[in-house]
Amino acid sequence: MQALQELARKLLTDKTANVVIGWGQGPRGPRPIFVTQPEHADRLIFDTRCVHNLATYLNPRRAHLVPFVKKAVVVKPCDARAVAGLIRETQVKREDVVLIGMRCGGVVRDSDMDGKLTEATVSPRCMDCPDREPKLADHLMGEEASAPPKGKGPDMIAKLDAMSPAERWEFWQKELERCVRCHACREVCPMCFCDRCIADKSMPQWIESSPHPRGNLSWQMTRVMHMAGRCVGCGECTRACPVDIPLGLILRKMTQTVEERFGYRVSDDPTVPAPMGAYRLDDKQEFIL
Amino acid sequence: MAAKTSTDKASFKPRIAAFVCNWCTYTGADLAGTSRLQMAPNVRIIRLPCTGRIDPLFIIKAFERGADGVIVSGCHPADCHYTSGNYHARRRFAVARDVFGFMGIDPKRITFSWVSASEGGKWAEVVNDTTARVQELGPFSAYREMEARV
Amino acid sequence: MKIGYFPGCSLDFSAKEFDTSLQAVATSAGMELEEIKDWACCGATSGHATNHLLSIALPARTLALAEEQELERVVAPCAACYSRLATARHEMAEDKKLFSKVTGILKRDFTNSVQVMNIAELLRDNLPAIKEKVTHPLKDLKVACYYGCLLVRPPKVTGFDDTEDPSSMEEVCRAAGATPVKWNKRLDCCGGGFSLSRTGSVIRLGKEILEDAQAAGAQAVVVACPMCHSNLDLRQKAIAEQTAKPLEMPILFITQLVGLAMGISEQILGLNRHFVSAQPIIAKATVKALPAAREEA
Amino acid sequence: MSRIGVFVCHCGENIGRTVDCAAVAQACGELPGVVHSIDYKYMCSDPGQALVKQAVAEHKLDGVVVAACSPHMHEKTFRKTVANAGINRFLCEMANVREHCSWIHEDREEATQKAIDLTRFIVEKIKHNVPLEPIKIPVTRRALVIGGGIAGIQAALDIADGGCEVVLVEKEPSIGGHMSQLSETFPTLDCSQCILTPRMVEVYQHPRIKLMAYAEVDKVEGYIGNFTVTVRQKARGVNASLCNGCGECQKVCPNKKIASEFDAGLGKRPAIYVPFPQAVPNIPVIDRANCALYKGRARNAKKDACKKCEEVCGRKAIDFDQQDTFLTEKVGAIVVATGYQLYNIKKEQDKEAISGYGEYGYGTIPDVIDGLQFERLASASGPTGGKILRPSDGKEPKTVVFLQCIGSRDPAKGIDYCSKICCMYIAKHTMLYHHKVHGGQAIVFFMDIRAGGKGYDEFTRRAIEENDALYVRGRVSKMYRDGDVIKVLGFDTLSGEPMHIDADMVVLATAMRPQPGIESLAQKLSVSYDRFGFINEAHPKLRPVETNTAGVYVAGACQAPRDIPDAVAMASATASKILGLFSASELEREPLVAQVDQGTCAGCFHCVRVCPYGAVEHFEVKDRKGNLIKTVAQVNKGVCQGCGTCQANCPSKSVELQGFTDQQIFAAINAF
Repeated sequence: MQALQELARKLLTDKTANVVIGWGQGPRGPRPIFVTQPEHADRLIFDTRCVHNLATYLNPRRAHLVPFVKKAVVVKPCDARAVAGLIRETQVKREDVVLIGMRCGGVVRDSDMDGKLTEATVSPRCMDCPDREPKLADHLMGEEASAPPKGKGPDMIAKLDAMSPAERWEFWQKELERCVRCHACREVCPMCFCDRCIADKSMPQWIESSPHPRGNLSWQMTRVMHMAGRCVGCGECTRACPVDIPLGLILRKMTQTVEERFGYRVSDDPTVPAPMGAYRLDDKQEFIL
Repeated sequence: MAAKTSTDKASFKPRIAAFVCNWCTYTGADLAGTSRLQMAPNVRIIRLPCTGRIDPLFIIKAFERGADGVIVSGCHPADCHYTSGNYHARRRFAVARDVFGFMGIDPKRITFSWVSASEGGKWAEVVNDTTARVQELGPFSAYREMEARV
Repeated sequence: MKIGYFPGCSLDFSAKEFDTSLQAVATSAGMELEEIKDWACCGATSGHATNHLLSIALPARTLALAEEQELERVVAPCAACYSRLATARHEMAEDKKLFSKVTGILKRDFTNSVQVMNIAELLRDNLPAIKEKVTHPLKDLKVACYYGCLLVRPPKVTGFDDTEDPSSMEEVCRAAGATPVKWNKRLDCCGGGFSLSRTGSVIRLGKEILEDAQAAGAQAVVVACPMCHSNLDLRQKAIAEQTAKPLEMPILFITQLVGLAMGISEQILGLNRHFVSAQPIIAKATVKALPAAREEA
Repeated sequence: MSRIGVFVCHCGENIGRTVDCAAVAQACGELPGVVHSIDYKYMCSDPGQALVKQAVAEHKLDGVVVAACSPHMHEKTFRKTVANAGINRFLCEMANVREHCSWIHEDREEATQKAIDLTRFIVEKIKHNVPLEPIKIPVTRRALVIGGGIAGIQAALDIADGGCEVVLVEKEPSIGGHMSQLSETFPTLDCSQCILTPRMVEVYQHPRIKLMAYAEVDKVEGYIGNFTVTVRQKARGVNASLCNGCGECQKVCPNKKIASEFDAGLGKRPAIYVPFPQAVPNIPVIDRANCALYKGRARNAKKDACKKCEEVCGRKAIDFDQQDTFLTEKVGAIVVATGYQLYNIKKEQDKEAISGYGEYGYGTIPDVIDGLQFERLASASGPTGGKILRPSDGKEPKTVVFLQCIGSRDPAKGIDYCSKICCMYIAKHTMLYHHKVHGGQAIVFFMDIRAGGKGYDEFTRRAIEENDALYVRGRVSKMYRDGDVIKVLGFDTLSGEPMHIDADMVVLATAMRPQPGIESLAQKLSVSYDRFGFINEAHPKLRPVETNTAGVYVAGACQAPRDIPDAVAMASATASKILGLFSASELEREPLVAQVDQGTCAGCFHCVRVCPYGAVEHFEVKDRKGNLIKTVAQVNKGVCQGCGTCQANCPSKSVELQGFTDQQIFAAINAF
């Protein structure tokens, strides 16, 4: 932690970065902070409760951070994948960001929890995560991390796959009927950077904006389609959902499909092209008559 | 969904939306017409320039508007009028099909096919097979029941 | 490496020496030949001309037996047998209807997976092992390799060598230390099965072939087919009646040539069974090579 | 509120038999926004169209829906009609109630319901149609011709004579192509060079033709009317602006033993050379692979081995350090006229599917030559001065066997097609041989004599009947050298007899193949080619000289085997197409292209990745002071072909395909 603070101080002092985006202590555990003064660098912390994906603050939609231009960000491996995604999609210039990579062996479900990482507390996002350190980082910190503990509970994807379509429909209707269409899932997502989201488009209005199950369903299906080959698996949408809809489940299902079909896994290498928008002549087409 | 009695099934007339490309499948369907190939009257074609233009939103919207089944059809690989629109569509729908299925839309209600301008017979088959399949599945009443729930 | 062995009728009787020399060479070079049990006629002489289905089903039965013996490859030393077996395999692979018809007749579990090889192919594919065993390289021996009509034809069926410019037999002869000559008639027909019915034609063709070989400087003609052998060897006496002086061209099976180079005795190789004496050739092989010479070979 | 007119066609009985057209018209008349709805027997007839026109005026329609046949049939017709009536033609759409309804259903009630549905979709769609104006693209009135053979020469001259500029690129040091190698031409036996050379000179002197010989097309960008082509000018080692073509350098060059390409390997040339005396331009090239100086430099020799050409050159034109240069040319249209090469019978082939002729010795028998080599022997400018002498020993061959269809029409050798010209040129060869070698016997083995063309059959008959050529219908199974002669073993299928011929020379009419490298050129131009490498025409009958890429045309033997009259006709056809294209300063295109909403575009550029045409570009949005606000996508209307793949891939739907906008499709689906 000391190394992190020292580095931040140095970056701010020599103007390599005008702001360091990291975690600081808040009233209910760690929260994102923006450090602009070298003398405030000692406010930075990092531990297993630092769940937020700070790459979302690089997103040009965050107008208040745009004027800083040169930004340093503290990133876990999943956050680094998001930064890579933003670079890939020309939202961020690599030379404008300094990435302070933290080795990571998993985080807990939410920042207000006790930081102890166990089968019961580990965030579901970490269970499929193959990365222990962000390779894209300019500076790498923290100790060698071991794989996060395997979470408990049933494999929900397998469970849903085993259901009939009608049962699955029923399952999702029960979940989605709670949706209040606050769009927190979108706001927190580092990869949602459209100036005008399709959900807010009215001519035509593909997705009904009122919290009706019909619009709720098409919103989530559309969101997942837009995330195909882009979702970094940080699980922030699930965490941000005020009514606890298991959004990560759909994204994980989609991620599996993308990997099985196109052999693609989202990485933190911005030079690897995304699978959607590309094709192979011999892509599997067993579902097409 | 409540189990359907067999009489329900027999009287049920599926409504199927077809999103097809202008150059291959639409022309193939024209050929089926000029060849007077009789087929089920349940399919309504909406013409797009290319399968590359077909958005998964179209499928969602069609179901929302009461379609019991959807057909998406275009040029065979390597035959795309625009060289590669169908390849992009193939990837897009490979994912969409899984996602929709996972959310509870029966993939059997959606037919994806390649029908070339010379395959009038294949188009008739696609129409008849899809109609028969959807007939068997019964009406897609999920959206209508959703209204009742709210 | 186990290789299925289909001797066919010739190697059982008239070309017994082809059989014994092949067995000896194979043993020496570490090739394990396993005879297909209960093999039947390949249908070459008259069978294939009378009925197309029979022409496929007859060799197919033999291939099915080989499959039952879990053999992946079968060598048919007689060029006619090879042609029948390979043709049957090819046609069944190309024509699914024919294949199912044949399996219906055979009433056996048959997948048509056995690869059919001829003798030139087998030896060429085992060149390193053969070279290893050459102790008496046939230095200074000029040979004309005679392929005849069926060994490399038709290309779709054979495919192991260039149909119009093959080289496998030459490669084998070179491995035995001999020098293959360039000549023109190596792919011509010897008259094949007309040996008894149209003797005149066979003599004419044989004369043209042997004269061309002799003109090219060959001291022996090497063959890989019992038909070719009998037509060229047996008919030389009759040919001599039409030439100024007898050609006296020894005709050797390729396995005999390789056997000689391996130092295998002439009795085992059956060299005494020929009409034209192979003695001048045998003489060349009697001197065991010096180690240095072996290197060179 | 829209004012839409619906016009339901009976198509005689074709629609009316199974669809209750009046009921369709009535149902559609009740749709909101529809102010006029009628049915009529034949909507496409003059009175039918008049009804539409009249209704547009009377009811002040702003949308016309014709429920009739397939839009592929009559969309153009009705759009023209509404345009004549004074509204934008893109405010007219068709509902297909014939091919997609009446013809494929029998149940009248079901078919009528379906027809109402289909028409309703279009009514809803058309409410969101907007007037569109054709896209105008400026045209660079300048053409590029690739290949300086007879086809390229003809195309270049015709375009230039038509008043437009031409850039002619030829990869060899001189233009002229294969025609310059020929002796006489069939069926008139006029001297090839005598008719070609003046055309070559004309090209050279034409004020509107820029000739770039010894150059190749490196890169092609842009689209019809606006191509940017990068041409690589290969280094000649000779400064073209100083050289006066005196030829002294060739005389002093010590290495004169190089097989001459122009003489098909039968003659020799020096390392610095012009391919033939009448070459255009008459400027030599140094063959770096054979020049002692360059060979030495490649080995890093300390001293240059030979500089004789430089020493003798009075104009100081020799430039050993000359490098390849790249030039950029802007053109509006491109002609591909790269011509052919002859198939060779060697064992090694450039394509796996193609194999040589082992039965003819794989090209190892001397005095077995191909048709072009015979042309050089027969040509007065050739290595023998026009005497027919065989290459091996210079003797006059008394028996020459000609074999047709070598490679051609032989799927076993990998080529299925007929090379078209061989029957004719072999007949010509037998005549030339008969005239030049008295008492010589020409024997031709043929499969069929294909002599379709003006004066062609008469020509082959003359070869047989008046010039004593012996035509044998059959093929040659084998040939080999036997002492001084070539033994040719063939079969006469008409008499059923085998033939054994002792020939002094054999001429093979080998197949015509496209030039090597055609595939990579085709890829640069985005034009398609068949499995043999021949460029595909846009339509085999109706668009024979166009390709699938607008603005790229094809002439001569790079499209299929062609003789000279064919190649010239094609070349003139491309010229007329191009002059037509150039007749206007602007090009009109259907406006069904994509358009980006720069206000909402987030610049993720998924559209750029999926566009099959590279039509989407980056565009920098700047404020008044020139500060960059953001980078967004922008569609080049000239390049966009209107597939709409960009739109389906755009997450924020900030790109709209005109004619198929989300509004339009949404409305149609909503009407479901």
